[in-house]
Parts: sequence; C-alpha cells; structure tokens
Amino acid sequence: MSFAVELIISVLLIIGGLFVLVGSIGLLRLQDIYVRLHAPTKATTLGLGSVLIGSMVYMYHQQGFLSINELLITLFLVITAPVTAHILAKAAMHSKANILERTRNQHLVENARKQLPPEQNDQQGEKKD
Amino acid sequence: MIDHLPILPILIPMLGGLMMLLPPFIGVENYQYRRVASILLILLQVACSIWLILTIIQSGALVYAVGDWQPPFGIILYADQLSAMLIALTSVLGLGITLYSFAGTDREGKYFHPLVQFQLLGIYGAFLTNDLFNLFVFFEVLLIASYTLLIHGGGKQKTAANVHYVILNLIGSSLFLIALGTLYGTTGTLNITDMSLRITNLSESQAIVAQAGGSLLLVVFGLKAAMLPLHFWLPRTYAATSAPVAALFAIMTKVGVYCIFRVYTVIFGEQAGELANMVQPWVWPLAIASIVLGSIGALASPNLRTLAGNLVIISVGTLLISFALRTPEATAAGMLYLVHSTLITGALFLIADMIGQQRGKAFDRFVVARKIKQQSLLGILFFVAALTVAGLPPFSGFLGKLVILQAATDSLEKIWIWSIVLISSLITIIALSRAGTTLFWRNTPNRDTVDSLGFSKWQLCGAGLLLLASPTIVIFGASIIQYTNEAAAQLHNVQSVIEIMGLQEKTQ
Amino acid sequence: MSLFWISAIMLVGPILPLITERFGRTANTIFTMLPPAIALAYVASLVPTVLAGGVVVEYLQWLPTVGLTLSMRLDGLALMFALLILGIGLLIILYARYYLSEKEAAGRFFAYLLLFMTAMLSIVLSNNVLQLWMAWEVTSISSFLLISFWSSKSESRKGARMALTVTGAGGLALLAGLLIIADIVGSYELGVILSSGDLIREHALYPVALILVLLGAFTKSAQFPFHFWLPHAMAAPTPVSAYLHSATMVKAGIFLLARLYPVLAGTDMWFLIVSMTGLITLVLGAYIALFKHDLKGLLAYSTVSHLGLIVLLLGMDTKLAAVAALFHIMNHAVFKASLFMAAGIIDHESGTRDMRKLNGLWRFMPYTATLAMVAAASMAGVPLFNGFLSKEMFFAESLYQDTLGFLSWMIPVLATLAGIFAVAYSLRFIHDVFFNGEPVDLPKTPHEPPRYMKIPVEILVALCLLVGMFPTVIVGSLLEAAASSVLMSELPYYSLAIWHGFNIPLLMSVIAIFGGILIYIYRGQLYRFQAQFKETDEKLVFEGAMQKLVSYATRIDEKINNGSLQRYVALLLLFTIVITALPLINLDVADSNLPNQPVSFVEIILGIILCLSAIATVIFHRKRMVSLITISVVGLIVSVAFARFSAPDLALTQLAVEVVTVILLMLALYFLPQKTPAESSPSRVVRDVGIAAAVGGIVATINYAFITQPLDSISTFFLENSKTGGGGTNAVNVILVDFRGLDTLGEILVLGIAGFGIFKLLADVKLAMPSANEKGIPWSEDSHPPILAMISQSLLPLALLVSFYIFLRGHNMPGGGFIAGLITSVAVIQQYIAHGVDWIKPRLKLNYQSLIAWGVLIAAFTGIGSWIFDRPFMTTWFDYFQIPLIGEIELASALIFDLGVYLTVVGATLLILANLGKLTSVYRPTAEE
Amino acid sequence: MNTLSRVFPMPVHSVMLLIVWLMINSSIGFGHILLGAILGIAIPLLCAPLRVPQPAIKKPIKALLYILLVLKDIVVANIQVAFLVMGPLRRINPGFVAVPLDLPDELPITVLASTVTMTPGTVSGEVSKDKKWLYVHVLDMPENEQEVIDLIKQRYESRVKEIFGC
Amino acid sequence: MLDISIVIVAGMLCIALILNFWRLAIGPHVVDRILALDTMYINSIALILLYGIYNRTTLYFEAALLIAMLGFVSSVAFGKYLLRGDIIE
Amino acid sequence: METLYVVCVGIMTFCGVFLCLRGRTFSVVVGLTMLSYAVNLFLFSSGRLNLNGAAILGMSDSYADPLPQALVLTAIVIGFAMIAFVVILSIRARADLGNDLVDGRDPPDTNKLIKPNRGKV
Ligand code: NA
Ligand code: NA
Repeated sequence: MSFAVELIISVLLIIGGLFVLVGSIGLLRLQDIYVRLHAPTKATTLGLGSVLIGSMVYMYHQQGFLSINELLITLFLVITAPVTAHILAKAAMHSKANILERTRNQHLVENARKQLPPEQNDQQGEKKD
Repeated sequence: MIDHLPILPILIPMLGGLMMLLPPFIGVENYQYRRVASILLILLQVACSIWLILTIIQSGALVYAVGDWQPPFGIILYADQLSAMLIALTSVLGLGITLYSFAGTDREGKYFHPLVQFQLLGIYGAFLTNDLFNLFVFFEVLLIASYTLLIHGGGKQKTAANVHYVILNLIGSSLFLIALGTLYGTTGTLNITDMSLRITNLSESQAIVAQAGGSLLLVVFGLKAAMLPLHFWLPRTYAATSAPVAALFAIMTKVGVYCIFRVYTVIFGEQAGELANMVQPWVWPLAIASIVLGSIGALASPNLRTLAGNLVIISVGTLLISFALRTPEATAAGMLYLVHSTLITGALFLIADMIGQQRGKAFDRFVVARKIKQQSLLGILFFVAALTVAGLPPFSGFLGKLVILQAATDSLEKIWIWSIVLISSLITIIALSRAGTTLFWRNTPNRDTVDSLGFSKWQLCGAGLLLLASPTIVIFGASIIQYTNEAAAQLHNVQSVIEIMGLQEKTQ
Repeated sequence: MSLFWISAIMLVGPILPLITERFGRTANTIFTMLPPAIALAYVASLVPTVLAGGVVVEYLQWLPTVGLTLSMRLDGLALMFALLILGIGLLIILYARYYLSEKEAAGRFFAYLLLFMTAMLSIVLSNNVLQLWMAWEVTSISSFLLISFWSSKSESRKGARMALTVTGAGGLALLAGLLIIADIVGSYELGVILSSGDLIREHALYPVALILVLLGAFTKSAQFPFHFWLPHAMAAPTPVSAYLHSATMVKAGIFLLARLYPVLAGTDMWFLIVSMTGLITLVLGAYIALFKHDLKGLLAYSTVSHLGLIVLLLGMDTKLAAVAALFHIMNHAVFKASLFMAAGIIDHESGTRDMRKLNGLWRFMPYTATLAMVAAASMAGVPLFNGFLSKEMFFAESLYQDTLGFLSWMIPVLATLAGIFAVAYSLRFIHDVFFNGEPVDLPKTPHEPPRYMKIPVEILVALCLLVGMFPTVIVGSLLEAAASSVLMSELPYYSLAIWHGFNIPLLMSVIAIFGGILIYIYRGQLYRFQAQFKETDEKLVFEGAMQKLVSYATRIDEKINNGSLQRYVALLLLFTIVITALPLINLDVADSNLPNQPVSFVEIILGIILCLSAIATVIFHRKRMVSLITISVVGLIVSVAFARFSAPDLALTQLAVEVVTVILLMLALYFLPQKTPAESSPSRVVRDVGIAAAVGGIVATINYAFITQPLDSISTFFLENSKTGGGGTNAVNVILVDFRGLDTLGEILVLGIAGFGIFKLLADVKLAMPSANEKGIPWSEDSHPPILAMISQSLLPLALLVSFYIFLRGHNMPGGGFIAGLITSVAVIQQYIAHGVDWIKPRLKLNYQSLIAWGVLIAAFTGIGSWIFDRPFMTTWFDYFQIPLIGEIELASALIFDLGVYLTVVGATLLILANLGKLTSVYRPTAEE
Repeated sequence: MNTLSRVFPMPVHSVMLLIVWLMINSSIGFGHILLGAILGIAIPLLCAPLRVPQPAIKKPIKALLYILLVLKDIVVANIQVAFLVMGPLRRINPGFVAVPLDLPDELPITVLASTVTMTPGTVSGEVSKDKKWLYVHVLDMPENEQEVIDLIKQRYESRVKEIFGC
Repeated sequence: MLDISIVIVAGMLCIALILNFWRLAIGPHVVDRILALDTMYINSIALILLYGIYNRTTLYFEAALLIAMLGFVSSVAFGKYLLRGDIIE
Repeated sequence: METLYVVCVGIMTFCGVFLCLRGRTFSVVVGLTMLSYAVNLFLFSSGRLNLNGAAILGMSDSYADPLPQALVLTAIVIGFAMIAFVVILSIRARADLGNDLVDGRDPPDTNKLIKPNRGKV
C-alpha cells in the first residue's frame, strides 16, 4: 500500500474520528436539549461519512474494485438521521423539555406543539414577513 | 430402507399441529374437522409408540442420526425401552385429554388442538433426543406450548399462575444454558453418550467445573420435576388451568424426572470416575422433603385440584427416591410407579373437573355445596382414582408403591423410605377421605341440581380411559414389570449405548 | 373346582345385586345370597379334607417378580373363619333384606356387603402375605363404604373416616411388618413363613416386625388404645354392625394374630405386649359398656372387651389359651351377631335404641325378648350357653400366668372383674329393655318383627344353645383343626365338657355372675360415681385432632407456599448457589494453562460501558423508559462484542433481536405503569444484592475456569465438513441448517408457538389506555408524523432488498433466514409505526398465522424430502451447476429449509408485534376459537 | 401504459434497487443483473400497496445538483458547528423560527425538512397541521431571524419546488 | 501509519462513546438519553468499520449496515413512544 | 481479555438476577432480558474467545469454534420468543389482575409509607 493511499485513508479516518468526537463532546457540553440535538446529528454524519469514505478507499485498494457497501450505509444514514432528529425534537417540544433561557421565540414552541400556525393564540409574536 | 420410526413421534404431531393451523382446519365453524384430525393424530401416535416398543423389544434400542451425521457430531435420537415406554405413556395421556376436551374445553379459546400436539411433540422430543442442547430445544418447545395451554380459556387465576410459572421457567432456561455452556466448555461435546466418555478424561479442575455444570442441570430438571425447593409453581398452576391441560401436565414433571434418570445415569453415573453419582446426596434429602411437603400440602389443600397437585409432588418425591437408590431394580420400580402415577393423577384432574362442574360456584372446593347430579358414577370414578392414588389395593397404586418399597435394600434406606412412603400414604388416605366425604356427601339442604349440567360422554371417555389404566397395570403387571426391569437394565448399561453408537474407538 | 373359584365367584358378587336391584327386593336378596352360598357349599365340601388334617394350597402365577404369586390356603384356621364369614354373612343378608326400608338402595348396600365379604374371605384364605395385605386393605375400604352408608348423617361420615384412618394406618404398618418378615424369610408365601418361626424370632428386626404387625392387628381389632373407632362405627346400619363387629372386620386382627402365632408368638415380647393390651382392653371395654345407654353402644364396648379377651388369650403363654381363644372367637361371633340383630329389631320396631326410653318391651315382643335373653346369657357366660365354655377356659388359663412375675395374680383378678362387668351389662341389656317398667316416649309402638327377620337370630341362638350343651359334637373337630393349624404342634389335652367339677374357674364364674347382679342392682351409685368424669366424645377428639393436623399443615403450607414469586425466585437461586458453589470450593482458579489474550483499551472501555449500562439499568429500573434505553446500550455492546470475537452472525442476530425486543417492551410499557414505586425495603434490597452477587460470582467463576483451559471439542469436524458435507462456507450457518437442523426446526417452532400463544394472550384483553404520559401531559395529536411516514415508505424496498441479500448469502457468509426474517419484520414494523394498524391492515393482506404454519411446514418437509433418497430425516443435498451466461451456481436443500425459517420468523414477529399494536385499534384480537 | 405501471409501479425505485443490488454484491455479472432486475420488479410490487402516492421528481438533473449543494453545505456548516460546539458556550444564541412553506405535498416538505436538519445549525422540529409552517430550531440565531428564514426559503425551498415542479 | 491512525481514531471513538454514555446516564430529559443512544449507534458503526479495516475484512459491513437501519427504527420508536405512548396504533 | 470478559458476564448476570428479584413484572422482564444477554455471552465463550477468526471458511487462518455460535443463535431466538411471551403475559396480568405486581398482590415487605401508584396512568 503506497504511502499516499495510507495517508489519504489516515487523514479521512482521523477527520472522521474528530468529527465524531466533537459531536459527542457537543452532546455532553451543550446546555439544553434543542441545542444538543444539533451536535451529534450534524457532526456525526460528516464524521461517519469520512470514516466510510476512508473504508471505501481502503477496500478499493485491498480488493481492486470499489466496494460500495459503505455507500449503502451512508444512504441509510442520510435518509434516516434527519427523521430521528425531527422526531426527537418533536418529542422534546411535546414533553415540554427545559429550554435554555436565552433562547429566542420560546413562545413558538407552544404553537409548534399543537401544530398550529404561529399567529394563532399569539398576539405579541413578531411577524415573520 | 432406513427405519424412520424414531423420528415419527416428533414429526406426526409437528406436521399435524401445523396443518391444523391452515385451511380447511382453521375457523370457528370448522372445529369438527380439527377434532377429527386431532383424534386421528393422537391415535396415530399411540399406534406409533406401540410399534416403537415392539420394534425395540425385538431388535434392541434404535439410533437415528438426524441429517445422517453420525455421533457424536450430529443430533442423535436414541429410542430405548425407557423412551419408548414414556412416549407410549404420553400418547395415551394425550388421547385421554383430547377426548375429554371434546366436551368443550377445546372451544374455549384458539389453537387448543395444535397446541396440544406441539406440547406432545416437545415431550416426545425430550424423551427421544440424546443430545443435551437438543434437549434444551425440546424443553423450550414443551414449555412454550405449556405456557400457552395454561392460559387456555382465560381467567384471573390462570394469568396469575402463568406469571409465576413462566418467570420461574425462564430463569430455569437460563440456568440450563449456563449448564450447557459449562459442559460444552469442559467436555467439548453435546451428545449425552459421548459426554459420558469424555467426562472421565477431564483434568481435576475441569472435572470440578463439569460437576458445577452437572449440578446446575439438577436445578433445571428439578424445577421441571417440581422437586423441593423448586416445586412452588406446581400446585397453583395445576389448580388454575383447565382440566385437560392439568391432566396433560401430569407428564411434565415426569419429563424432569426422566432427565434426571437419563443424565445422571449416563453422564454422571457409575462410570463417571470422581463425578460418579454426584447428585445422589442431594436428591436423597430433597426427595424426602418433597414427599413431606407434598403431604403437608395435600392436607392443607382447599380444593381437589390443589390436592391433586400436591399428590403430584408426592409422586415426584417417590420417583426421586427410586432414583436416589441408584440400582437398576429401583429404577425399574420408579418406572412402574411413574406410569401409574402419571395416568392416575391425570385422571384425577379430569374427575375433579367433572365433580366441580356439578357443584355450582363451590366447584371443587371442600365446602358444603349442592348435591352432585351424577353422584354414583362420579363417586365410583373418584373412589377408584382415590384408592389408586393412595396406593391401596387392588389398583395400580398399591403395586407402584410396593415395588418402590421393595427396591430399598439396606436397612437405613428401608427405615427412611418405608416410613416416609407409608406415612405419606396414610396422609393421602386422610386427605382423600376428607375430600371425598365433603365433595359427595356434605350437601346443602335444598336439592336443586337443575341447572348443573351432567358430564358429557367425551368427559367420561377421557377420564375413563386414563382410569382404566390402573386395573390394566395390575392385570398385566407381570409383563409390565418385566418390561420396566429390562428398560432399567438397558438404561443402566451405558457401555452398550456407547457400543451401539460406535463411540468407543473414536475417543480412544 | 378350585379355591380360586371362590375368589372369582365372590369378585363377581358385588355386581349381581347392582344388576338385580330392579327385580325387587326378594330377587335381589336371593341373587345376593347366591355367591356366598355357592362359596359356602364349596368350602363345606372341603371340610372333611381339612378336618382330616389336610391343608388345601393352590397357586396361580401373577406377579412373581414382586412376590405376588397368588396363592390360596385352606387349613383349619382358615376353614373356621371361612365358615363364620360365609355362614353369618348369609344370615346377615337375609336379615338386612327386612331391615332396610323400601326407599334405601339395597343393591348398593348388598354390593358393599359382598365386596366386604370377598375381602374378608380373601384374608383368611390367603397363602401369600402380600395378597393377605391387599385383602386386608380392601376390608378397610369396604367397611368405610358400609359404615358411611347413611352418608347424609354427619356421624356416619365421621365414624367411617375415623375407622378408615385408624385401620388404614394400621394396615400400612402391617405392610411394613409383613415386608420385613418376608425379607427375613426370603419369601412372601405363608407356608414358608409359617415354617420359619425360629429364623424370624431370632432375627434382629424381629421386634420391629412384631410391633408393626401388632399395630395392624390391634387397630383392626380395636385394641386399647385404638379401640375408640369401633363404637363410632355403630353409625352404620345394624346389619353392618352385626357382621363387622361379630364375625369379620374386627376379627381380621384376631385372625392375623392367630395366623402368625406360630412365627411371632413364643417370645417374652409377644406375651408382654399382647397380653397386656388384651387385658387392658378387656377390662376397659367391659367397664365402659356398663354406662352406655345406647343398645349398640353397649354391644360395641362389649365387643371391644371380648376382643380384648381373645387377644389376652392369644398373649398367654400356654397352648390351651390359644385353643380357648379360637373357641371364643366362634362363640363370640355367634352370640354377638344375634345380639346385634336383636338390637336392630328393637331399634327397627320401636324407633329408638336408648335404654332410658326402652322399658318393658316384653309385653310387645316376647319372642324376640326370649331370643335376646339366650344370646345375652351366652355373652354373660352363663352355663349351658356357649359363652360359658370359652370363658371358663379363659378363667382357667388366667390362673396359670406368670408373665407378669409377682404381679401375675392380677390377671385372674382382673379377668373376674371383667366377667362381673360382663354379667352386669348383659343383665342390663335384658332387664332394662324388656322389663323395668313402662316405655318412655317411643317413636313407634313396638311389635314383633316380620317372620323371616327372626330366622337368622333363631339360627344363631340355636347355635348358642347347641354349642353350649353339646360342644364336642358340634364344634369339637373344627376347633381341633383350627387349633392344630395355629399351634402347628401336638395339641394339648383339653375337654369341651360343661362340667369340670368344682374348681377355681367355676368359682370365678360364680363370682362373676353374682357380682354382676349386685353391680346391676346398685348401678345407680355407679352411674353417679361415673358422672363426675366428663364423658369425652372420641369422635370430637379425633375430628379435633384431624382439624388441628389440617390447620397445622395449612399454616406450614401457607408459610412456605406463600404465593410470592419473589420468594420462589429467591429460593430457586439460593438453591442454585448452594448446589453449584459447593463443588467450586475445591476449584483452583489460578490453575489455567491458556495464556490470557491481550486486551486493548477499546475493549476495556467497551467493557466498562457495558458494565456501567447494565448497572444503570438496575439503578434506573424504576424509571422504566430509561431502563429500556440503558438495556439497549447493553444489547448494542453485546453485539459489538460478538463482532469482535469473530461471530458476525451472532452480532447481526443480537442486534436485530435486541431492537425488536425493545420495541416490544415499549409497546408493553404503554399498558403498564411507566414508573415503579419504590417499595423494596432496604433489607430486601440487601438480600437481593447478596443473591445476585453470589449468582454473578459463581457464573463468572465457572466461566473463567473453563475459558482459560484448552478445549478438545467436536467442532473441528464441522469446520472440515462444512463445505464438503454441507455445501456452505459459513460453518455457523451450515450447523444451523444442516448439522443441527433439528435444533433450528425446534427453534422456529418455539417462535411460532410463542406467536400463537401471544395471540391467545391478547384475546379480549381489557386494558385501560393512558391518555397522558406520567407527567400528565396528554399525548400529542400527531399520531403519524408525515415526515416519518414518507421516510419509512422509502426505506421499505431498500430493507427488503437487504434482507433478501442477507438471506441468500447466509449459507456462505454471515446471514441467513433468521436474520433476513428479522430485517423484513423490522421493516414492516417500521411501516406499522409510521402509518398505524388502521392504515396497514387493509393494505397488507398477509395472514401471519398461515405464514408461520407454512414456514415450519416447509422446513419440516425439506427434512422429510431426504426420505425419498433413503436417507435419515434432514439429510441435506446440494450441488453445483454450470449455467450459461450466469456461471456456476449452487443449489442446496438447506436454502429451502432456510426459507422456512425466514417465513416463520416474519410470521411470528409480525403476529406478535402487529397484534400487540392492534390492541388499540378496531382489529383487536378476540377470544373466539 | 397501464400494464407497464402495474408491473413497474415505481420505476425509479426499480432502477435504484437494481443498482443497490449490484452495489452490495460488488458484481456486475449477468447472474446478478438478472437477479437484481427480478428484485427490482418484485420488491416494488410487494411494496406497492403500502405506498402513498407522491409527486414524482420532475427534474432529475436539478435534483442531483441539489444533492451536491446540500453536501457542500453540510461540510461547510459542519465545520462551523464544530467550532461553535468546541468554543465558549456563551457565544451560542439559540432560537426558534417559524418558516412559512409554499410546498403542497408531503414528499417535498419531507425533503425540505430533512435538508434543514441535515445542514448544520438548524433542526426542523415541527410542521403545522395545515402544512404551511415549518418550525425550526436554530443553533446560533443571527440578530435578524429573517436571515434564517430567507436562507431556507431561497436556498432550499425554491430548489425543492423546482425539482418537484410545483 | 495506518495502524497508528486507526488506533488513534479508535481512541477518539472510545472517548466519544464514554461521553455519550455520560450524557445517557445524566439525562436529564429522556430525549437526551435517546439522543445519546442514537449517537452511540452511530459511533458503534464507525467502530465496527474501523475494526474491519484493521482486520482487513469485509465480514462486518452487514453488522454496520444493520446498526444503521435498526438504530433508526429503535430511536424512532422511542420518540414515538414519548409522543403518543402507543407506538403502533 | 478473558478476565475482562468474565467480569462483564458476571456483572450482567448480577444485574439480571437482581432485576429478576424485583416485584414488578416490567423489572423482571428487563432482568430476564439482561440475564439472557449474559447467558448468551457465557454460552458463546464455551468455544473460547477468538479474535479475527470468523468461522467463514477461507476468510481466516484459525477459526473460532462455530458450534457455540450456532447454539447461541438458537438460544437468542428462543430467548426472544420467551421474552416476547412474558412481556405480553405481563400486559395480560395487568389487565386481569389490575396491577403489575409479580405476586399478584402486595409483597410483604412493601414500605407502606410510599404509596404505590396503582391508578390508571
Ligand atoms: Na330401659
Ligand atoms: Na397500538
């Protein structure tokens, strides 16, 4: 295996590892559930993506053909990750999870919970247009 | 042409049970089809088991290598006289309860007949297999079927009892797997016969580990057998479930007892070196304790079904005594007793149901209640069953108890066994006479028996069939005793099994 | 004809009255009498043989291996008893025909009576002790039926139960005793046993055997302290009492003593126990009889007393005493039967048995009174009646006793005392009933009974007189034959003459008669004296004892069987700990030869997380949702571990199963409380931690003990034959579908049955559905978020494709039918989650039940297919084919088997999950069959 | 046409499945193409009853470009988020916004919501019942929240609209 | 070099897993825990892939694929439970 | 490695057993699940631990023992069936008996100070 290939793979893997780690750090550090939702769903997709590409490159080099199984995993993740986040955000809003105090437009949560448009039940809310 | 006889007891109920889940057998309206099918199936099983017995008597124990993989590698079915006898016993019991269920039990919920078939399958499999893990699988088959049958008909008592039964047995299954892992991890085989060879070659420390594994198996089998202190599930379970199911369960404890006999005779038997007869010191006191506690439970029973359940515990204790003696003679005695006690306790559960359904709300509880409608016929049935269970002549119970008493050889054994067996007999007599006089003779003054239904002819058929076993055993006692003697000798002759399976040279 | 015919005829006997009941009472009676009559005739035909000293012995093979060779023996003793049983039995039947009212079920009564008679006859004719014991127990059982004949009466039931319990207990002791004797001798045959007297008496177990046998005999014969059951057996119809307490039931014990006399008697122990028991019973019974106001009560205690007399005689150390005993057996049977019948007539005709009411009946029934007087005189031992003869012999023998050493004088004194009482109560029986003023409040106006009812009494009374006057002529030879079979040696000289001159026995008789008259005259004082003692009702005492026994049992049972699963589980585990820890104590864990494999930080960290999440599951177990999340972590890491340890198939399976399980648990959580209240006491927690730690420790120890040792296992065979024999490179899969296919077949069957079982469980379940979560927030109204529905829908084809892929490669690479099935199921479940049952149900027309059935059937039929090729069940087939354009492909029967697995898994998983989901929908399962 | 749509209820899916089949088998042998084709036909047929009809992709090229755009945004924004997460937390100013939607069907809305979630810094939390509003949580909200709304509407929603031709 | 970087990345992943577990343990909200679990699924996929590279085998791809698929289903089920209580209705 | 493995098995067994001893059906079910995980690991290890030796012929030099793997697979499936049954049974018990106590009634050691919440949620 040439140094270059090894380097590419190593860099990809380390980038992936870093993003995964950052996502997890975020998960632990960030202060409320909504904010925390951002960390893993984003950082992990890129992190895992890098690892997957690294793996693909490696397997290509090993076996001589492009093993695209990794793409399938990516496909799954890309399709599913947003839904997971969406459902979890819904769940957090539904169960009235604590919101960081300085979060703006907190009143929207109540409307969102009830799946109502923002203007209903909401006189003092800012206009969006 | 290969003789596929040994696998038939497994395949017939399996295929039959499955087919009953498909058209044209499914659907509320097609219950008659299911009944015809199940009666044919069960008769086929009875015929098959008799054929099996005859074949084995003629040409010795049968070995069937499933998948054509020879021992010790593949799963081996091993049908000797003991297995064949137990299969025949189970199928006769199955016939009795199937007939009985036609009175209406089979229509109280879904899947009754298929589940009975699966239950029978699991039991047959446990009797046939010579592979420890396969035994686990068949245990699970019979367990899941029993869990399901237990709740047949629904009701609070059944649910409550089932919770206990299922959870205890799930823990038991976990222990079974731990035991299997331990035994495979030390001996490197699963075939029971092969294991008996390998267990002698273990290093000292591995032998200790294998002993721990073997001890765990005793917990597992003891739980199935309702050996003290693992018997708690039994009285409540048997009392709660519908009569044919309880009657069918009469064989379930015997599966545990059978496994104790098989495993601790073949794997940890005489020839096992340091591990020879390792559980015997445990079984002795536990067997006696089972009888004592069963007797106390029998006296304390508030209803006939609980009483019958406690009688099952006594019978298990008695069987374990026959195991603890560790002689072929004692094993033979145990086998005879096993056949008798299974059929009769089964019959007793059915009779309890028949009595109960004519006593209104009191059912089979020992309280003053309205007069039983068909007093004389039920009275005769109960009377015969009670005499048999109590071990009084001229019925089979007497014979069963007698052979156990005779199996004790040294005087210490005699003192223990005789006193414990005879005192438990006395307590059984006391409990059953109290039960009988209350159930049949203590009636409320008003004699309205209008709304209580008479039993159906199916019920009479089922209970009668099982009860008939008692005089049959007495009349054909000589040949049955000869058979059990041969079966016991065959069980204890581990060397011959090793030869039949051709295992000796492979390991040496 | 053979003796077995007697048994055969008598065994058929009980059926006859049941059949002939409909033909009227008389026909019924005649048919009932038929079997005993035939038997009697046959026995009578053998009388000459036996009297000539012959012993008729016959054999029939039955269960030789357990010592049950059926064997009959007719010797003098047996003959005497057989004649009594059959003769008196016939009279009783005739008597009962008139005694029973028209309403009563005479057929049943006669059936019981014949059953009893058969059993009794079998006892005396047995030549095998086991056979004897069987018959012995049948007498207990049939007497239970007879005593409880009037079952609606509480005293009948209690009396019957008491008799059964006492005699049943004795019977069991007897069995043990007989087994010991048979063990000593090495045979169950009476002939052998009777000739081994010395062997038995010298054996170390002789005392045990003796005591056990005596327990049997004494309980049956109502000897002190077991005498209490007999008076309460009087609740039976009088014919029963007349039969059971004169000639049969109670005499069975006596018969046994006589039968085993040659082998058991002759030791000090025998004489001491038997004679003392007899003496006490004799005096006590006679004394109590004095105070009974009930006619049958008086007779009952008199019976107890006379039985004591016979036992005492058998316990005396002289041969003459034994002869006297046999003679008294006959005499007592005759006069007591007639007295009971007379009492029955009185009861029948006047409606009461209370002697305080019965007075002056002479006026109403002089004939019956005459008969009764004769019998009573016999009972009192008045000369010229048969009772006198044997009592005289008894008095004579009592003088020659030295068993009690310097206290031996007590025996004749007490014997005379008992004789005094006997005269007194006999006198009372006559005077208080037939004279003594006018009757008081009788329910009926008494009159003479029907003609034929008196015949049996007449016959017996005539016998009393005849034997009393011409003893030698009537019974001489019979007694001689009986005595010689009991003594089994030269008979002593004795004379059955009425007059032996003036001697001490005669003096004792005279004292007895006059003393008795005096006591009867001054009975008032005696009653007053006795009245200071509280009379105890043995029935109440016995029932009380039984109640106490039951309540003790109930208390113990409730304490042990307290219905707490927690306790049962704890006991199960404690037992496990004890039984496995003990062998492990000897284990030297340090003794391991496999080097530890290197461990990297990844594994350590995963291990820590695994353990922490397991512990977290415990800590959070009361927050159920959280514990589900933590156990998911456990499942995840376990599957990663499987991957790490070279088990990709397991990793896949574990993952899929874990997710399905968690979904299932979540479904369940909806219907269960979402939190567990804290309710375990600290001590309970400590206990449970202890148990759990012990189990965990043992499991870990065992695991370590073998995991560090080399293993020589059978699995090299699987690796070697996986490709060549099973046609697949994935050895695990080949084991599943080929080497151990039967396991897999069983496994999918379990899964299928579980599906059906769950379907049953869910039928008609009635559950409260929470409308809000545990914090009280109502559920979201968005039941099916559209975004989720969209994504799930697009995932389904992909998931199916993956599952097909996994299925197909299973034989050679990780995968297989099971995992594929789970993936398919999960994908379908995802659709259920996203769209709901109401939406899916009309669209997805899969019958999960059939799917399971077909799945297992396919797997099973794949196995059966090998029969065509004459191979055992489940022998697999595979081959490689070159197909143009495609190349080499492999076809294997295992793939069809795996298809069965796949279908079953899909069917079962969906049956379970979808039906659980359906609970809240209109498609909820119903209980209909 | 009718027959064709009955055999190929989801032609795009069919092709996709074939490709994926070849991908996971890492082979383009004839056998696999044949099998893949069969699966490509069979699986959509099996799934057809469980499908909610949705507007088809009208402009596949635009869709491809859209994917690339989103991928680029993911990479860029991921780095931004990473810095935000690792830096002092005081700098994060979260907030909610309600984005008005002009998309009629569920599939486009799903695509948009997913894009919003995939691109770092925003998570779509809820869609109002009338499908007119998308509630979004923003990790670091600019002073003027309209910027976020505009970004979502112009950068993504308009493109999604185009792709689905609505 | 590759082996070293694999070790480094494995270390990162392990730290990430510990952090996830920490969040899972402290909560405070159930959604936090679900999110942590979901992240652990993703991290495990990375770990398994890394293991595959390390051992030069493709045997574990399916495991990774399955985690991706099943992790999604279980997270969604958890979320649905919080929303509706009844996950299949 | 072996020590670590064994410790994990032991701790999981401990946790599973402890939960099985609780008084509520749900805890018991979770305990049984945990116990079955532990047992599966235990049974698996009876073929010893083997790194990088998946029993796929031609993929490695030394193969892990495939037999315990097959056994564990069977055990997992059976365990799943059983757990599923007991889960549904606990639902049935709640419906029939009105509570989720394994004993069907209050355990004797119930701390009465803390009122069990047994109303409909
Ligand atoms: Na009077
Ligand atoms: Na639902």
